[in-house]
Amino acid sequence: MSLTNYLVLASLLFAIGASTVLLRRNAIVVFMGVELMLNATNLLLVTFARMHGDLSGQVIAFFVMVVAAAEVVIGLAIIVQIFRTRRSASVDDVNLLKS
Amino acid sequence: MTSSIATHLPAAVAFSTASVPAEGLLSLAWLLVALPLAGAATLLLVGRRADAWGHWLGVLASAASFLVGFAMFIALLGRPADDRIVNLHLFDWIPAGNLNVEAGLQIDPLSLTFVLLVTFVGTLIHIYSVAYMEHDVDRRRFFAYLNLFVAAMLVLVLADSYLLLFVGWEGVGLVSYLLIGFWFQSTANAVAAKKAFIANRIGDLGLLIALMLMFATYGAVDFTTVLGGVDGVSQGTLTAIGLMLLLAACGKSAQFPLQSWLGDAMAGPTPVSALIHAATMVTAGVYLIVRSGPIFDGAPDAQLVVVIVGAITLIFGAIIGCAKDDIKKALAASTMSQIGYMILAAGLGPIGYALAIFHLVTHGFFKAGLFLGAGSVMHGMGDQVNMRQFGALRTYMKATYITFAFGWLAILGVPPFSGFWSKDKIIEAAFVGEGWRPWVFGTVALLGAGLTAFYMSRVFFMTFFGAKRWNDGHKTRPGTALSKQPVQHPHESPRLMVWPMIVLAIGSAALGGLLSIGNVFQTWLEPVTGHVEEHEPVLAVWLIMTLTLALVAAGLWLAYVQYAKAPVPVVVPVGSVLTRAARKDLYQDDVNDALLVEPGKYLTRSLVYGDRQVVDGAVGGLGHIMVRLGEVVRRSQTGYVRSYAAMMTVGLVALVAVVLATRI
Amino acid sequence: MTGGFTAPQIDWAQLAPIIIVLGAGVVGVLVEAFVPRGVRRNVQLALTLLASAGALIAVAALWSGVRETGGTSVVGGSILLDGPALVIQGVVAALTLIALLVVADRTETGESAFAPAAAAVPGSDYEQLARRAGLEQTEVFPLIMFAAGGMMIFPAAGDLLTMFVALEVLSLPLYLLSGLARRRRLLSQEAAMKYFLLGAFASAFFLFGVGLLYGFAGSVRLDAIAEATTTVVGLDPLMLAGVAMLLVGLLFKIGAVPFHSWTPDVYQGAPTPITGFMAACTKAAAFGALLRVVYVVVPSIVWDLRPALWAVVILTMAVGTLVALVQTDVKRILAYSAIAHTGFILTGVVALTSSGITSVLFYVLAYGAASIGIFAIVTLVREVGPDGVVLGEATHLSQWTGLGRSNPWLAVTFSLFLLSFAGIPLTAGFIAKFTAFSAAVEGGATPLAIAGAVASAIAVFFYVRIIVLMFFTDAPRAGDRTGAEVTVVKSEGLTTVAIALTALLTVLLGVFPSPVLDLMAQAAKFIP
Amino acid sequence: MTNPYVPILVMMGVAGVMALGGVAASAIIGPKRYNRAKLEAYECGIQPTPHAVGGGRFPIKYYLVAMTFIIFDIEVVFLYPWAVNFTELAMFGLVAMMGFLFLITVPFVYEWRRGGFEWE
Repeated sequence: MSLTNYLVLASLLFAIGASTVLLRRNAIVVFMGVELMLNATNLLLVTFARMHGDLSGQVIAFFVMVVAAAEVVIGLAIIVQIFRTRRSASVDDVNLLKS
Repeated sequence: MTSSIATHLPAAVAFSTASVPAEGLLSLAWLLVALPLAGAATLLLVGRRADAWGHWLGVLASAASFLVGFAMFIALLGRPADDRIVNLHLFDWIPAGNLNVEAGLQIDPLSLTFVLLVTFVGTLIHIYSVAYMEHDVDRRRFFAYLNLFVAAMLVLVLADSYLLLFVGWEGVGLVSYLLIGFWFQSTANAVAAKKAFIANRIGDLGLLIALMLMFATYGAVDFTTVLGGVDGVSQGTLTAIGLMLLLAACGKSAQFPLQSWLGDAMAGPTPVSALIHAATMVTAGVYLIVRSGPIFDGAPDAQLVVVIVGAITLIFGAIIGCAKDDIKKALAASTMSQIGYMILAAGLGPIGYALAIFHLVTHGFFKAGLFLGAGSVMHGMGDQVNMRQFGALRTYMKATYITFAFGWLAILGVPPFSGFWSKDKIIEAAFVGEGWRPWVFGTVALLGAGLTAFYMSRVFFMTFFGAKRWNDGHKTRPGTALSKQPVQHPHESPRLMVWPMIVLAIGSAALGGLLSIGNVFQTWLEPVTGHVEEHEPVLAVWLIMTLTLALVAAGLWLAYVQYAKAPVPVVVPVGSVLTRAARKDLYQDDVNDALLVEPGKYLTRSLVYGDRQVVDGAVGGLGHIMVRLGEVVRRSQTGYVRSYAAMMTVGLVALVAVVLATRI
Repeated sequence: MTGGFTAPQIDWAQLAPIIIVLGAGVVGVLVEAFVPRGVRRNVQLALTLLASAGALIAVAALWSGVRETGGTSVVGGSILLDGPALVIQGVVAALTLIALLVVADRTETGESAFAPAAAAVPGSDYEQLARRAGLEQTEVFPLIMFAAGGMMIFPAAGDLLTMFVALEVLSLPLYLLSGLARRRRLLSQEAAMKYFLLGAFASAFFLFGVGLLYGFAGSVRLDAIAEATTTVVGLDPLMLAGVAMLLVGLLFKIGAVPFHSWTPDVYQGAPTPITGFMAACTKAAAFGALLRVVYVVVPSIVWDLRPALWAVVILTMAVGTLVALVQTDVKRILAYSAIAHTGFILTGVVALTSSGITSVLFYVLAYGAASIGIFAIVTLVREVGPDGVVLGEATHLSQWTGLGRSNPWLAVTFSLFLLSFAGIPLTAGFIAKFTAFSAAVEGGATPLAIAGAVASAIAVFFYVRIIVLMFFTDAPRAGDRTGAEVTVVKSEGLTTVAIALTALLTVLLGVFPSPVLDLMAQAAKFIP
Repeated sequence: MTNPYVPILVMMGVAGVMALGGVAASAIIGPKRYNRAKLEAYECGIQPTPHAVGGGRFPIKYYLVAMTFIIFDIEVVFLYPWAVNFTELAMFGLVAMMGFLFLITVPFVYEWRRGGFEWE
């Protein structure tokens, strides 16, 4: 029973992360939303690992952290570059390519 | 796998589908396609350096192909009738899972008839073009396309599967597109080319869907399997396949309701009109239906639709032909109408298949002759096409006049010219049957003959008889409308143009009669179309023949009174409602335009140059709906990352919901 | 879990194609570190070309083994080297090789397609300085190698963790590459950001799907999950939701509706050689992975997924085709056409027959070759400034009018690729479409095949429109032009080689497809 | 409904509603006083608006340090489990880890050669 709570928490965090992506304007915050989704998944994986008594879930969580870090590096580079060019980090200002 | 199915079939199917592998001379059939293809490739690759001799290479390639075809014909005659369906395997083409398509050629009386027609008439038109296109800087390219067309057309008729047929089908479409737009300097040509392309695509879609239905039903698309296996297939499926094939035929053969492009295609060079839009490509639809005979025999409903389409187009084309003042457009309308006859015949079932092909062959000769004649007139009259500005040309262009007269008598069906033998048979066959059908279709076919006589005589008289209605430079009174026209010096065309016309005129005169002696043509086709007992028409044969000839005479007389005896106004008279409607292709063109072409035409312009009003002006139509839909969907592409993410989220939720919904 | 660790046997030979490419990436980074600036580009080009050729040879060398055994599982099942995986690896290696030619090419004046210093603010003095100094962002080459390495692992992944890592390895370099265009840098950066944010979003969904499936099956190995779908009871919602989210990640990468929205923007904004590379190789790799998921994991629950997948296929074809009708930018038209083609390829995927696998493998090759070629041509058609200086690409449709007369060969080749996209016989595109549709018919998805036929009939319109523009339309009056004068630049010739190669492939695959189709039919079997 | 996961899915739905609802509520009810600082990107304490130093060049050191830190920080994730199981993993583990460390070193070398560690 207690483990179920972790799953609920993970789902909640995931949903909050997704909502952040959809609703926030600042690219950095949007990106933090994505990170939150990844970490929510980590929680999910670790919980399931515990439930199944299987370690691979934890290993995956490690990998996800590393991948997330790499993503941060790339993402920051792109966002900072955009910011330096346009003096704005709002995702709504980046709107030249459309229809 | 295919052969095993064939051997399990009862021997007494109406259509013989058993084929034997090619050997000896017949195994060289690939040369038929390879020769013109090599010609085209050489002309295109060598480039400007071939300008001096390129056209003769084109003629040579086509003529060589004809000689090979003729040799095949002799070889096939040397075989017993049952062995005349020969299959030449070329290579494994598409092995994909259960579908294994081989590229192969089928040499049988039907395909060989086409081969001979295409290469013979094709060669004549090649020769004619040498002179006709003499002053065109791009003559070499023109010949390359002509050769390419011949190759594609031969692929179409020689294919042993619907898929390879489709390759040829698309090929001729593409090349005809290139040829109509050959003088692409003029916008009208480019638009006409596009119109033809769009109409053809709709037809092609039909063929594509038919292909899929065949594959779904038989697991194969080769003639042997598909046509040999109709017995085990439900009538509904056959009807669906048949209707799709008919759609394809309508697109290619300019039949109702996809006929509108043919008139505009006349914008291309006249030899192209003669070769592609009279003798060969436009008859591919007839070939498709005759080739698919077993499918239509198993689907009477589809067959009925075929007859109806043929009948409608036959009258439709004839009425339009009565009102056109452009000589080429009048001939185009007549082509439409004559192909209507063929489609009608093909829809009558086994009794009509051979007749359809017979008329196709004779029509190939006399219509090509008529077009070349028209080209010759244009050549002599400074590219004038308006018949109201012709008149009395018989004294200036003797050879053209006489050869044109032969074609004219042939299309009228005056005995003993070719058209009499083929068209009369179709009219007779249309009167065969029970219930309402023979009366309706027979009457339509009969009326068509009368109308044909009228509008073709109209063309003939307006061009060669009556008073001079062109500015000859000295006898024209100054100040009249006529004197503003450019001065014409009508003259006979060069010999290179006249000789092909003479050969075709001889064909128009004699071919029909020769091939009718002892039903030799029908017997020749029997291995493919099946043997049919004679049926009695609902009216006596002598009565039908008399009625036909009477109507033809009436039409001729009417035209003579109106256009040879009475003066023809140079300025177009207002005319009756029907005449005005017919001048506008019975408004069908406008309907099709609104549906298909205008939106596309204006869309291109508007998209390229941004005049939006034109698009909004072209309200209605299939193309327009598509564009509107596109505009609506395009709005979802807002450019905002967050709206994209929202779209993805909604998509995800929908996906999960749909997937989970299956378990509830 | 403790005790009894045995080191896994690693069959390095089987990993050769992957290792060669990734190794070239690593060496490439070292080259960036140590090789002097002047020769760096040539060293990188030679290195990457050799590596892709080497990978292709390695694939060929592994071929007979895979054909006999049906495939091997390497690194304890994390990598499955079976027929489809090997074919996709070969396709990726070959297309990368060709794409590299376009990437590396420079104009006569020595301008590559990439920003001289990507970190410089557009329009700044420093950027001018870097441009004048002739700097080059040669990091492009190792980035492409890393992306290609990820693409080669992606379809061969035997568990979802490997698949996820491969997904990121192929995506991250592409995000950067999208932002490196020399011209129109704002658009390029925007494309990079959109691609990055949406890509990260989609991979988060993918990962959550992995988590759910792990919870369902207790393992992330594909065979274990497939087995669990038939044995484990009572957890179906978990499993179905997991599979659906997994599919979202994959459908995003291939650009299927409604996960397609990044495609037009990124295709338009990214440097054109990279667009070609993405269109060809990413699509091939992602379809390889999608095939594996659909054919290995899904079969027992196919009835649950069918309605959703069918809807995606039809939507994808419809949206791609319809919106392409109303586009005016050449790159954008091609992007929407890419979406439509995703739909066509998907018909082969949902067929769920072995001929479906064959058709997808063939289609990605045919489509990829034509894509690289067509985008390579786009790189050559440029605007000219009033002072005769060659500017960026002339991508507006009106600028392509009359190209057929000024540059017949270029226009003819472009038309060839367009006809292949349109599926006209005797081009690779026709065979590809035909095999895909007939596989769909065979797999009981006739409505999809018919929808595909209708969509491709409509699509012909916008392909032919470009041909008409190039050949049959007069160049507009000066006032009608929306852009500057247009010219076709001369390059160092690498692009021409790439165009010639892809055109040759397009024709050969159209006229004599049977050797390749045979090969792919032999490969059309996944090992569990 | 013996299935323990169905509630989870329900909860996921509830979570979504809550998360969206919360934001929506704050958007509707909450006071909106945006100022410049609120809309700026958060950039490690430096002036958010770049000074035109060196003609548009931008002091990028902060990011370089941050990125370098992230990369080399993360490798520890793999080093800890390896160190704990060092004896069991034995030679295989050692070789694998050396390979990993080599690969980590490659970008380090790149950054060093490209002057990523030079402060001025």
